[in-house]
Order: sequence, then C-alpha cells, then structure tokens
Amino acid sequence: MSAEAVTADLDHTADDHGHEEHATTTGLSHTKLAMWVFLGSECLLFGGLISTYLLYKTRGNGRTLPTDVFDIPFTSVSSFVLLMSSLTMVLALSAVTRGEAEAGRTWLLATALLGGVFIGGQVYEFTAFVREGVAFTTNPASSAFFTLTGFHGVHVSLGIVMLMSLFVASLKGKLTQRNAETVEIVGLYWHFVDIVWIFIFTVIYLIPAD
Amino acid sequence: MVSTVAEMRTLTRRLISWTLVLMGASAATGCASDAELDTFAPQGPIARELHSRGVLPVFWIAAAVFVGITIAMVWLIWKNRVKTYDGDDEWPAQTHGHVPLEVGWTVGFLVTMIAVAGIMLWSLPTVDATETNTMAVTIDDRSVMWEPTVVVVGNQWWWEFRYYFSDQVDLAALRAHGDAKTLPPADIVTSGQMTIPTGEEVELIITSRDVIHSFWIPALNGKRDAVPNRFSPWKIEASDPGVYFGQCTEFCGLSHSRMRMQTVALSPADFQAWVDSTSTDAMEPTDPEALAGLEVFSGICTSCHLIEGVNDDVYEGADQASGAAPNLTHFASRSTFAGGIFNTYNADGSLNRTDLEAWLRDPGALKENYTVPGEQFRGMPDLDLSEQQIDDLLAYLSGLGAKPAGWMIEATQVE
Amino acid sequence: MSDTATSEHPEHSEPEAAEHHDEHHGEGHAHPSDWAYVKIAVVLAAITALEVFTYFESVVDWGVALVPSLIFMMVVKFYLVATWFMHLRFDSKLFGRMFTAGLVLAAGVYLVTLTVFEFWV
Amino acid sequence: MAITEKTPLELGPGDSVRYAERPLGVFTRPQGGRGWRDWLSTVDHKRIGILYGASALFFFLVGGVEALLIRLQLAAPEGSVLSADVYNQVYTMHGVTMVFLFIMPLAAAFANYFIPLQIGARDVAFPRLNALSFWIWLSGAIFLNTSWIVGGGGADCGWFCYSTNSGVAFSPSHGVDFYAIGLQILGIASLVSSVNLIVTCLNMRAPGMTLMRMPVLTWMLLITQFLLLFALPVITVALFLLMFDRLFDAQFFNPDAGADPLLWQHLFWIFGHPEVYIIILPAFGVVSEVIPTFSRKPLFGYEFMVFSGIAIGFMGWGVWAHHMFVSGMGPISVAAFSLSTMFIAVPTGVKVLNWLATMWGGKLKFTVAMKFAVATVAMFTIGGLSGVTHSVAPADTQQTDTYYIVAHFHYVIFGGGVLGLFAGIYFWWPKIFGHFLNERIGNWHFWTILVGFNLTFGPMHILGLQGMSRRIDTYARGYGFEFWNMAATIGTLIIAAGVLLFIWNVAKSKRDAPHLPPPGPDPWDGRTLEWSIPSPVPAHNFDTVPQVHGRDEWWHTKYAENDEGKVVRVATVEEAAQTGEATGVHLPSPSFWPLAVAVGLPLIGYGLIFNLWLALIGALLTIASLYSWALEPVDDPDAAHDQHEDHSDDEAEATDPVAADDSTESDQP
Repeated sequence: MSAEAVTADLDHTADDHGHEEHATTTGLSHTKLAMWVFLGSECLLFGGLISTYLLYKTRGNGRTLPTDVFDIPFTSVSSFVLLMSSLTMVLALSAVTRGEAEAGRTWLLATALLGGVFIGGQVYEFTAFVREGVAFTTNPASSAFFTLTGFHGVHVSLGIVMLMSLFVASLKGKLTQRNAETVEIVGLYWHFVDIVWIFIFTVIYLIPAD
Repeated sequence: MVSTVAEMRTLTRRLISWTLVLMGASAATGCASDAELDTFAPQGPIARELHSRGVLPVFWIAAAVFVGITIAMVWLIWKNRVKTYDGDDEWPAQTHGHVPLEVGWTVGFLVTMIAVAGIMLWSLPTVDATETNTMAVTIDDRSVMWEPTVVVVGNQWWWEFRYYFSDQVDLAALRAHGDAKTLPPADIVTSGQMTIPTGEEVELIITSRDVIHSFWIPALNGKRDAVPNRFSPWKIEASDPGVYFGQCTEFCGLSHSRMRMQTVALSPADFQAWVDSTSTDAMEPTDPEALAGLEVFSGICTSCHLIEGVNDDVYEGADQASGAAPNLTHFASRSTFAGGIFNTYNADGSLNRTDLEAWLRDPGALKENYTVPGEQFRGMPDLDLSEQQIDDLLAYLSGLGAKPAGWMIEATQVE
Repeated sequence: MSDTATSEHPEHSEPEAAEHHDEHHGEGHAHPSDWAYVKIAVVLAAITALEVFTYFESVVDWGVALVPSLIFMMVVKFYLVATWFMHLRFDSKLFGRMFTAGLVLAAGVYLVTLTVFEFWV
Repeated sequence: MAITEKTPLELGPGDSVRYAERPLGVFTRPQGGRGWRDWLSTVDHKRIGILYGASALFFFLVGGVEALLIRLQLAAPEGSVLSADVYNQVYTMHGVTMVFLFIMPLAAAFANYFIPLQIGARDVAFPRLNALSFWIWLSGAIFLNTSWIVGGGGADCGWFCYSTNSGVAFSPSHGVDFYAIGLQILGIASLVSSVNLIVTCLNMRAPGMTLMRMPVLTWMLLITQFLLLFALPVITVALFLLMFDRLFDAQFFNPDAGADPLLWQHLFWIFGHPEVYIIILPAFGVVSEVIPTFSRKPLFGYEFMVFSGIAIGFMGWGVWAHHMFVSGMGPISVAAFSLSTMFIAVPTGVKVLNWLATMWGGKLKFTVAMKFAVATVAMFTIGGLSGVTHSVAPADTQQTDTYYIVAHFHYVIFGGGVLGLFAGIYFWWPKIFGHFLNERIGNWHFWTILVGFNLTFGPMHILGLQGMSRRIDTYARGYGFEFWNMAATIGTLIIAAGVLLFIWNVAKSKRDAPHLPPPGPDPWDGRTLEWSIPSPVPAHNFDTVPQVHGRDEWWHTKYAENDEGKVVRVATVEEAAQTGEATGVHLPSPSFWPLAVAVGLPLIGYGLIFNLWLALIGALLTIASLYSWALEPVDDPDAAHDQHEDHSDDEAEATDPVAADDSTESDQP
C-alpha cells in the first residue's frame, strides 16, 4: 500500500531527496497516517467484540463457562511471549533504520516466531477448552469468547504473514534503510495487536468473572 | 425556462400541499369511527395524557418552526430571484457571516429544544409511572385482591394473554426466573382478545416466545416490544367499555401484517362475569357431532393446541401444549380467531362458518406459514382435514365457551 | 531539513504541521536507543509478573483493590507500548489523535451499551 | 512539516501527459488511456467516481422498482400483487439497496471525484486502493443481489434485520446469509475508501489549502469518511455474530441459551445512526456549494457550517438508542437518549438558517441545480421537524414503527439526501462530462420528482398517525387507510416518471452536446478550484497546482472587492483558468489487481454459504491477487522520471504486507 504513495512520490520530480514526507501537506507519510487511521477504526471492532463477551460472559445456559476452564498460568506465559514480541519488533525496526539488514532480519524472524508461539498456545488453549466442554456453540459466553480471541488470533496470524513477507524481502536484499517505514508500519500493526491482547488479558482473563 | 407566474403557481401549490399534510393529520382524527387504530383518538386516561402532554405540544412547536422557516424561504425566493445573470455585473453585498446572529439562532434553537426536553420529561411519567391499584376478583369461589396485571406473550403470529389471580406473578420474579416458554400455569389463558376491566390501570408484562413483536393498542397507550428472554412492563387503561384495536408493530416475520389483536374493556361486573365463565375447564360436548369433533381434536390438534379438561393432564401443569398455538378452552367466547384477522361470528350473531371452514381447510391460503424441518411449525399447517372432520370440529369448537355479547360481536367486526 | 521551514507559508495554520516539524525526520536519531526499548520491555515484563501474581490469591488477597489495580496496570502497559514501541511520544500528534479518537469513541459507546444492559433499566 | 514550495504536484519535465509504456516482465502493468478495458484497470479518481455514480444510479433503478412493487401492493387493501413472503424480501431489499447500493455509493462518487479537485490534488492518496474500494463495492452489490437467484430470495428480515427474526428458524432461506456477508463486503469497500479519503484530505491539500479553507463539500465528505471509519467496524461485529449464528451454530442471538436480542439492536444502531449522517452530510455539502453559487454570495457563516457539521457527526454517536425507545431497555436509557437526540437538532437547525442567510440579499438564479438545492433545504426541514416530534420518547411510543416514521426518514433521506445529490448531479455534470444537462427537461424532472415525492411521502405522515404499521404487506379495509395509500402509490408513479425524465435528459443532453456550445471550465461562475480547470477534467487535473490564499480561491481569482466594497472582475475565466495542456505529468499506472482481489471476495461469500471449498478458492484468489498487486511494479520507472527506479522497486516488494493488512484484515480475516 505504501506503493500507492507513489502518486505523491512520482509527481514530485523536483525533489531529489526522494522521501515522500516532503510531499504531503502535514509532512507525514500517507501510509503511516493511513495505518493510524485504520487502527483507530480497529478500536471500534475489538471494542464491539470485547463488549459482546463482557455482556455474555456469565450466560452459560447451564453449561460450562469459558471462565471455568481458564488456565491463567498458561495464558500468562503466552501473553508474556506476545508482549516480548513487541520488543523484538521495535528492535527490528531500529536495526533496519540503522541499515543493519541482517540484524533487522533476525529480529523480524524472532518476532514472527514469538507470534507463532502465541498462536500455537492459542490453538492448544482452544483444543483444551473444547475437551473440557467449552466449544464454540456451547453457550453465548463460549461463542463470544472464541469469536473475540479468534479475531485476535487471526490478526496475529496476518501479522506473522506480513513479518514473514518482510523477512523474505530482506533475504532478497530488498529491505533496506530506505523503506524502513514499511517495517515501521507493520510494526504499528503488530504493537496494536499486542495492546489489544494487553486489554484482553486483563479484562477477560485476570478480572474475576463474578 | 418556466415563467415566473408558473413557478409561483407551483410554489403556491406546494405550500398548499404542505398545509394539507399537516392539517390532514388533525383532520383525520375527525373520522375516527372508521379508523380504529387512530393515534389521535385516545380512549383512556393514559393515552389522553400522553396525547395532550407528549404528542400535541411538540407538534405545535414543530409546526411553528416549520411555518417560520417556510415563510422565510418563500419570501427570500420571491424577493431575491433573478432570471439571469447575463449582462448583470452587479454583485450583491458579500456577507460572509455574522457571529452575533449565529450565536443568536444557536441559542434560539437551544432554547426551543430545552422546551421540547421539558415536554419529554413532563410526559415521561405518563408512560412510565405505575399506580398501585387493586380490585376484588372472585376466582374459584375465593375472593382475591388483584392488582390488574396481564402477562402478554407474542407468538408468530398471534398474541397470548395470561391472567394470574390465585398466585399473582410480578415483574421482578419473572425477570429473575421467568421463561416465556414455560410460564407458570395461569387461571385464564386466552388469545387474540385481551379482556380488561374499565377504570383500572392494567399492568402488562410483555414477552415473546420466538421473535420480537410489539404490543400496541393506540387508543389506550403507545406500544412496547415483546422481546424473547425479556419481560417488559407496560400499562393500559380504558375509560369506557368497548373494543380497542391493535396491530403488531414490530416486524415479526412472514405473516407480520396478519398479527392483530383487540382489547375488550368490560365494566367491573362484566369483567367478573367473564372471569367466572372463562376460568373453568372446557364444556363437555353432548351432541354426537361435537363428540366426533372432540375425537378429531384429540387425534390431530392436541400436539399443538390445548383444551383444559381435555388434554391438559398430558402436559403436567403446562397450559401451553407446544408453545406454538393458542389455547382453545374457551374458543367460542372470543369473537375473532387466527390472530385477530377473522370474525368468529357474523354480524347477525351466527357462526362465521365460511372463514372457519376455510381456515381449517388450508390455513396457509389465508395466512402464509411455513415449516422448518426439525423445528416447530411457523403458523398453523394444512392438516388435510376431510369436510366431515371440519364440520365435526366446528360443532365442537363452537360449543367451547360462552358466546360473547351482541354488542361485542358487532364492535369487533373486522374485514 | 532546510526546505521545510514553516515560515515560508505563514498562512498555513495547521498546528499539527508545525508541531510535527522538528520531530519527524530521521527516525534513526529521533528515536530512543535499543537499550531504552529493552528497559521499557523489562518494565512491561515486571508489570505482567505482578498482574499474574494477583491471580494467586492465596499469597496476597488484594480485596477490593484487585480490579482497580489490574486496570491500572493494564493502562500503564497499554500506555507504554503505545508511546514507546509505537513511537507516539516521538511522532506527530496527528497520529495519536487519530488513534485516540477511535479509542475514546469505542470506550464511550460500548461502556454506555454495556451499562444500559445493567443499570439504566 | 509544512508545505514546501516544491510540492509533489508540480510539473516535471517532459512533453505531454503520458502513461507508463514499457512492459516489465511478467507483471506488466496495463497501459492507460484507450477503450472500455481501461475502465477495468483504471486508478483515476475521476473515472472511479464515474463508475461509482453510474453503478449507484443503476441500483437506484433497482431499488426504485422494488419501491414501485411495494406501493402497488399497498395501493389498495388486501393487495395481491406480492405474497407476504415476496413482499418482505422486496421491502428489505428496497431499504438495503437504497442505503448501501444507491445513496452511499452516489456520495462516494462525489467524494472520489471532487475531494481531490477541491483540495487541488492530482489524485487520492492511494489510487489503487481507490480502485479496490469500487470493485469490492460492486462485487458486494452484485453478490447481495444474486441472492434473488441462488439464495432462495432476497433477505426478508428488514434492513435492520433484528434478531431473533434473522435466525435460521425464522428466516430459513439464504437471504439473510447474503445480507450478512454482502454487507460485510460492502463494509470493506467503504472502510478502505474512508481511510484513503481521510489521508487524501489531510495530506494532499494544495499549498495554502488549510483545513478552514477547504470547500464545505469536502468538509462534509471528510466528516462522512470519519463516520464511516468508526461506524463500519461496529456493524461488522454485528454481522459476524449474525453470520456465525446462522452458518456455524453460534449462540449470540439464541434467547433459549440466555442471549439478549437487544445486543443486535445496540450494535446495529451504533452503526445505523451515524449511517444516517453518512447519508445526509454529503448532500449538505452539495447544497452548501450550490446555494452560494446561485446566490452570488459566499456561504454565510462558513465556520458555523463546518462546526455544525462536525457537531452533527460527533453527536450522531450518542443518539443510537432512540431507535429503541419501545424495546424495553429501561426508562433511564430512554430519557437519556431522548434528551441527546433533541440536541442534535440544534446544529442541524443552524445549518438550515445559514443556508437561508446565504440566500438573504442574494441574487437567486433558479437553475435546476439551485431548485434541487433549495428543495433539499425545504424537504429536509420537514423531515428534521418530524424527527423532533418523535425525539420526545413518550410520543414516540405512538409513532415508532408506523408510517409516520417512514414519512420522516424519507423526507430526510430522499428529501434531503437524494434531492441534494441530484442538485450536485446537475451542478457538476458539465464539469464531469463537458456538456450541460438540458435545463428544460431538468425543470420537468425537478417538478415531477418534487410533486411525486410529496404526494408519496406526505400522506404517510397521516397514515402513520392513523395507526398504519410499517412493514405490513397488506392492511384490512375499515381502518381509514385506503385513500392516502392510493395517493402515495400515485405519487410513486409520478416519481418514476421523474426518474424516466432524468434518464431521458441524460441521453438527450449527450446527443445534443455536439451541437451546443461547450460549457467551458466555469459555466456557473463557480467558487472552488474544480472550476479553474477544463471541462471535462483532464486526466492530470491541474496543469500547475494552485497556490491557495483563502476560501473560494477560484472566485477570488476572478473577482475582488474595490474600496467601496463593490465586487469587480479582475480576471476573466479565459485568463485565469488552466488550459489542461500540461506536459509531462506523470500519472499512476492502471492495474487489474484491485479487480482481481474484488472478484475473490464474493467467492468467499458463496463458499461460506454453500460449500467451504469455494471459499478456499476465493481466498486463494484474493491472497494471490494481493501478492501480485504488491509485487507489481508500482509504476514503470522509465516513465517521466527515472531517478526513482530503485525506490519503486523496493517499495513494491516491501509493501505487500501492508497492502494485505489494509485491504483484508480490517474486517475480514
């Protein structure tokens, strides 16, 4: 998508600094602004899913609730993993910005791996819950739980796809200092997914249901 | 280009059409006799107060603002219009704005809306506040003090009304533990027509067994939705005996338009009489045709319909067989059937065999319905009855309950 | 950079443009060092540990303070990630405003919705 | 950082407008310029605007036919034109079509075409994403309507689709599935487009075009984009819950399992009420351009118009539950939402008076555009005032879900929105197509529409107060509904005649155009930048990007006030207008990938409903297209300036994740 900034970029022939920031009214990059605008929108999406769960969390229809089968120590570990992936993400950006392609690549891979561990944990958690009698269709609480955490999981997975794409681009030598901004934008997305989980971890898992 | 005269004429016409719309609204109330749902013809204290406090004042305010803006606009058009700019180099004064003016009309609108807010707060109690009123009702030879309350249950596409005299229910209890599909047994369960005593504020507890419906008797109060898994309070009151019409107003699926209801207001004495005759088990048939009809009912209809004294024992306290069909114990005491869309009796008081037979022959032809495989029927299915079975059933059903009074049959005639 | 001076266009009145001016260039030097990021991460980890610690009620019973403390810790973590890792501290305020608009709106409408179900009856 | 003199929009060296021509291996980008195929690959905001407009008008006819069917059914008691089943589908699809497939895309047409022109930009921030928005919207629109053929009929739950009636047990055909998935596809389109246009508005203004100098149309469209940005995720959540319930047996709306049907209503109306302003604000913007032009005065109280627009947009978030006054949500909520609803009337009233003040002392020339604009103000006032009458919650218990409400919102949406957009169509037609619409037929069009509209919806006020419920497929004799229903049906036929007149006008104007003098750049003596460039607009929009010194920049180029405050002409249009003969402007290259991405989404939709393998194919197509898009060279590096060769290549490669992010992940993982 940052490719689309090309209108601005290509039209602006006289400026040989070649950075599209020069081109815009606010001085901000189109792409970065677009990402922030989009993240503002995402707040409403996750807000809706979280609210649905909070409304329904005790509606079990006489069957097991998600809160009955939470494994807080386990989820704590995967939450911690996701939190630390934000660190590796920001280190990746830092490295790419400095022009250290190899370090950047390593940190990108580390971020993707930590994200993968988180997703693996989620898959394990889901299967464990189903075994304990909390499936997607069990009751309103379980439907809301799986939908919320599932949406988050899909967001993380897409983030991993993006990170891996950056990683491949980096392997081909195409991820240079010049387009550090692309890393930054993927990073913004990644951190957003992380802060959503910070919210979910506290509000859904840690705060007692009653 | 159209000439000025022609445009002015059209403009005038437009003005007239507007006036007509607004005036027509109030004029329409004049012909309330053939407009049973008219919201401008309140027939009880609640509706009257709602009308005079809530509806009319804000209409007048809106009308005043409308007239003001329209006059200003028409005057501006009339005064400032030009045919062409050709050859006209004169530009009017270029006013960009005027802050005091802007502040002025902002405040003006604010004040107007504060007035409207006042109207709202002033009229809110007319629909929200409830009074504690009790009346003595004799039930099963016992006199009880009854706080007039009716549990109203929406179904696709008919209304059920439940009366609890002996073990009164209240909103809080129903909200805490209630389930519209397994409500506690009631003294009287009827459908299509809700009977209430005049001069008493009747609390309604409104819920639904399937989708959202809305209970509305315009002459007696506004409407309230019937939401599954919720019990919502509402109230109505009629000043005089009479029949007040209603229509389900929340879209509730296929035959939404054919879900109607009436409220029958009776004097307290008549109400007691209605309680006496309606709280009993069904009458035992005597003549052979009706006995054959009971046979048919027991064989075919009991999976959905319930008649107390016939198949209520099968359902162990539940007076609603499947949750899908009206209780027929006192079928003949109601002057409409099939969700309030047909008359049980002709205007002369004879049984309306035409519609009853047609209904039993193929209900779907009169009121669309469908069946979801593995689910309940949505609406009454075609039971493939023979003409003999239909005749027998009618003989049986027409004997269930006391025939309503002549004035009521006349007043409930629906087309 | 020299060609970006706002004074060239005095009629240009957007605050975000002016505010942004000295911050946005060269992410390399405007942004904190890797070490700073690691320090933030350590703080985040510590808070998370504390959060998880609340779960083991047998050790310390937080009583009524539990929920407020959890929410406070959550907000701190949220804030740290947004301001440091997402660079809101260093970047144009416009970005933060776009995000905050969504956040505040979401908080507003959903809190009202949830309370309507519980309390506004 | 501030604007530099070296703007991106400045002309580079070169000889003519040209497109990338050198093929680049396997990912050759399509070449621009010729034939119908170019419409499929266009990334030009003007062409996309025209595509939006044309498709929207097509769906206006579809929705209009549905409206006619409704009115024919209701013309007389016990109507038998449609069965109850078909009626429910038709009225549902009428609402969905008019809202999502007509007014929103027509407003999007204006937004696409005129935001860049009014702020002095060459295109939107992300041209390919812009194309993507349109194609996704179109694929969603087609998907939604294929429900008639393959889904066992249209959705039959009303456009509001309240739970639990939207459940499988109560709506067993696939119509509601198509509704749930179709609206999500449309939502992605609007969301992508809103991000794009917000960035465009904030980031691509010409030098000197500060926010408070932006034309009011652009302002209202910008507010609309923010409303879309924040409202769409909410309906997306609701639609996902509905879809999961229907297709995967989730329990979100199953009351037997303890679910609360009011959850849907809250989510729907948190979206649905801002949606009302999404519909009406663009029309307010159009009216705010047309009335000043034909009053020969600047808009009265520009700042107040802008801030009242913002206030409406903002307050629109706090009133949603006024759609639920009788739902039983509780008296405190009812009172609170009733109060908040009332005060949204304040900024709206301010707008109306400012329009009148603009006409005050002006020289009003009643072109067809001006007639539509003034009618918009008048009709919207009626709709607004009837809205005030049922903001009083207790009064609303008598009025909600009756034809009074139908009358109210048609006065707002048709009387305000549609008439306003028609004003815009007549006003900007010469700018877009280079010839006028016929004013004489236009007059007929205007008066038939206005009369037909009032005859259709005016009587509905009365019907509603007489107690006629909404959404009923038939009514019995004896309730006093006969006369006004017949009147409304006749009114609808008159509207239909007006629409036919409009179609005839479009055809005849085009046929006559060669024999008539061209309108030139500035046929109406306009005020904003789009009138400073040739009609139709050249592909590159501006030869040189204007330096903006104040509001109504173009008008001030032509006129000034002398010492006595009199307006004198300082430049003729011929002197001041750009010629459109720029050279060497480099334009973004067209691309087929947005279309390809958009084709994948309905396949996913059909797959979810009928067979998951099909969804897999659709998903693969979408993903493959997204990657192809990302890998596609952003442009031919040799075209116009080669110093960016390295840059564009890298950008393309590195870009793909972000592209994937913004276009798919937002709502549709």
